[in-house]
Amino acid sequence: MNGAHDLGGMHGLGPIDAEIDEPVFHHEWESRVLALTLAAGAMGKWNIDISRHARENQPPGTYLASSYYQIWLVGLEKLLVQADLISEDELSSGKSAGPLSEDLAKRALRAGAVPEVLARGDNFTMDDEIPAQFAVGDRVRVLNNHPTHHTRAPRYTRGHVGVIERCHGVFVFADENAKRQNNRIPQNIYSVCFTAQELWGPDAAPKDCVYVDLWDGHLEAVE
Amino acid sequence: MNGAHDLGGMHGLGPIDAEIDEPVFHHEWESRVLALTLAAGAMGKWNIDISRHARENQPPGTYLASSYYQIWLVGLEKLLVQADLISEDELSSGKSAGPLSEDLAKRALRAGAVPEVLARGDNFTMDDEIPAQFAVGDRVRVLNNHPTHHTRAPRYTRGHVGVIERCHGVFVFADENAKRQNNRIPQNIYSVCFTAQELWGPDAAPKDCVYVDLWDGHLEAVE
Amino acid sequence: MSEGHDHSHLSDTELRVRSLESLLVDKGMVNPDALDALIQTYEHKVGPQNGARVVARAWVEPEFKAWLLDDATAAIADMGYHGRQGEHMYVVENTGEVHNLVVCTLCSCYPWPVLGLPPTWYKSAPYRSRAVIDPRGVLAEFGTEVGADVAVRVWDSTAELRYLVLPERPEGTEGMSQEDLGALVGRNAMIGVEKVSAP
Amino acid sequence: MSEGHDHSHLSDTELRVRSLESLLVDKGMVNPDALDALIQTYEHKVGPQNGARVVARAWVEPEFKAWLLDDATAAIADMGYHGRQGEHMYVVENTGEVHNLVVCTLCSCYPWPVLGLPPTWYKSAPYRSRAVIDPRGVLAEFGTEVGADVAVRVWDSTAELRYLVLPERPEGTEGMSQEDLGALVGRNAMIGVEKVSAP
Repeated sequence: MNGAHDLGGMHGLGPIDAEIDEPVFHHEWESRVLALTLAAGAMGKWNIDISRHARENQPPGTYLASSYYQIWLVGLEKLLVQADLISEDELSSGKSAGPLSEDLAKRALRAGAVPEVLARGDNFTMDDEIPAQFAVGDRVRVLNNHPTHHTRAPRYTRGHVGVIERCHGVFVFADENAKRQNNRIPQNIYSVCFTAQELWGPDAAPKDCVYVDLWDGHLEAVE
Repeated sequence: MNGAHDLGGMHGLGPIDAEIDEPVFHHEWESRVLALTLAAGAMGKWNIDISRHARENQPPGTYLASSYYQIWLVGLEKLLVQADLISEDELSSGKSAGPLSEDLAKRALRAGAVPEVLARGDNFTMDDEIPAQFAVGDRVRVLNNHPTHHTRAPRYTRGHVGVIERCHGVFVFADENAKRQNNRIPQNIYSVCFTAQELWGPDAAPKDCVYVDLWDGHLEAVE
Repeated sequence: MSEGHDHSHLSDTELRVRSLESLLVDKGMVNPDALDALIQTYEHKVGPQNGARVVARAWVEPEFKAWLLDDATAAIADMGYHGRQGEHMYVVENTGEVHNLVVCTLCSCYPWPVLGLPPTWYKSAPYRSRAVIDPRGVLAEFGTEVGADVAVRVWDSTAELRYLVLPERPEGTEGMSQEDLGALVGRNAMIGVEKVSAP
Repeated sequence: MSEGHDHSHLSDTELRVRSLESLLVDKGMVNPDALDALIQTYEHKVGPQNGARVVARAWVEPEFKAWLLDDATAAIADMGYHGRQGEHMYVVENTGEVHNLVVCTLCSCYPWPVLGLPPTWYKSAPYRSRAVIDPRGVLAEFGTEVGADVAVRVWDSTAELRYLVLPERPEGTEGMSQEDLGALVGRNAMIGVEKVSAP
């Protein structure tokens, strides 16, 4: 979706305002939102792309007016309701209408498992042998598609021509993975190099480049 | 500027929500903002492009969270201060630190002049004979520029190829006119026809087109 | 956002507008009666009834229609409508093959002398964002069906040209007077989000 | 927006988070001690000191540096750093000819195992919007000068690859231990918005 989250190239958002000796969290609730999000993920009801879409799929004005963890909070609430892990009533009242099924409750993350779960992470690669559509040095164009659903091809790259810098191997295709759980389509990911002038016009610095990781499904060959 | 005002092609902004039998104004203050904006224009301190830039040049989150006349109000306050017609102190206190100079006060719009001033409007054409760079039927590409200042070439057209449908004649070039008063550069304006598929990809309706009015300075010839 | 919050916000805006108005009046920059005259104009005098008269005349006078499509500014001025935000007019005609739709994606440009001030939805982010990328979805939301064989043409008002859609004259209106025809023509049909229906 | 307004807003959020947490605990979905363990991890155990150790080792061990640039995931895992949001690592090297900068324009992807959780500015709209279109302006805002003869390479983390910048080892650090070198390397240098300075 062409949403407010797709920020690359926007103007007018102000200076960067880096804080000196910034704490990891600025408010206790931020740390709870992070932890709740990670812990609820153990239910296995969504993947990272579904959760990204839940966060980005907000009215643009709300998205831009929200802090990072406010966006995470809204995203988590949405994910829990969409996955039927909680009801709208439970969410608004804060009162449980009954415990999870035994099956789900068994999945709940235990404190002792935290180090192992974080250390393992997820696996986004896939074993399928999908031949790479493009080789290092090939010129490719980002398809000028404007899907209303989740996509990892930023709007500022659409229609632009870059050069394959590296093939990272076969990964889950995020755009499809975001549509529902277990919709894992294997595709190659490439690091694509775009000159700044290709993206932003002749006034950009001549030697500068932007590298973007894109999947087979985002690209077409250029003669 | 690639600001939040440049809305063409954005997703996620919701349904259109047309109101039946909508009044001209929903609140009395809206009518005052409109009238104040039109009346203050009589000072001759800005042109329409400067005022458009004053309205669009806001933090994107604020812009999207504001109603139309709230945007006009912020724009008017900014224009008045920028033009030194009022001071920041006067704006925040609401108290006049002294009347306008006699020269300026003479320009104040009188009620009796309203019909004539509205009926006359502005003139955006220019008499300069600038040869048209493009003829009807020519293929042109919108320059992929991303200026930080005001531009009337929407972001969704940048880098795209269209066909000249009509030459409207020689007008003030808005992008330069917005920079300061009396910066009137004459350029031809063309109605440029872009197919929906060129702008939005192969899923767009094959017969549909978008027509955009663009100036010489926005376009280059395509072989 | 709660209703209560929203109201207090509007109230802030109201105070801010009053403060600005009294400041500008005190400084001698604006005359209160000129403000009233401006508001009266757009509340009572200038509105879509003007555009409707232009459309009805084009429906009954082929020569006027030809003039309107060739030089809209002059033809519309001939009916007494001209000036601010309508200095340079262009009329686009709906037919069985073409449906036109007008938007301003960058701000809210609109032909004031023939349509008055734009409705809120025309100025809103949903309309401005969607009209160019999903015009058929927008039309459907207004209950307007346009067949796949009809070309939808969207006019983005990026310059000082102002667009008026000349809707199709509905069937079954052959005997109607120009005045009665004008009464059929609504604002939305002249923006292009609806069609004109027979009474 | 006034300070007062801002605080009441945060307070609403706080109540909302507490309500959600107690609901999820009541339902048996989350264990409070697991939440504490997660928070402890990112507050105290995982942070930029990890990445700094990787960088310092690459500065003193040419073979490790070659491995890091060839297969960052394996080389970094060899130091004990791996897992969530660092499953697939890629290291980009700053030189006299190239300066690298990492961003995630679409959300806020960041290599957690080596840098911990991202700072607020990295997740903010100003950084995400400007890093790709105005990287030199961003660098200047951090006080980092990059000559016109140096190529700025911006890495937009759009997939599951996570990027770490290997900064240039500052001159005058020849005699320093690996541990002391690590202490020089700050988070911002490994994102690419700053350079590493000699002590």
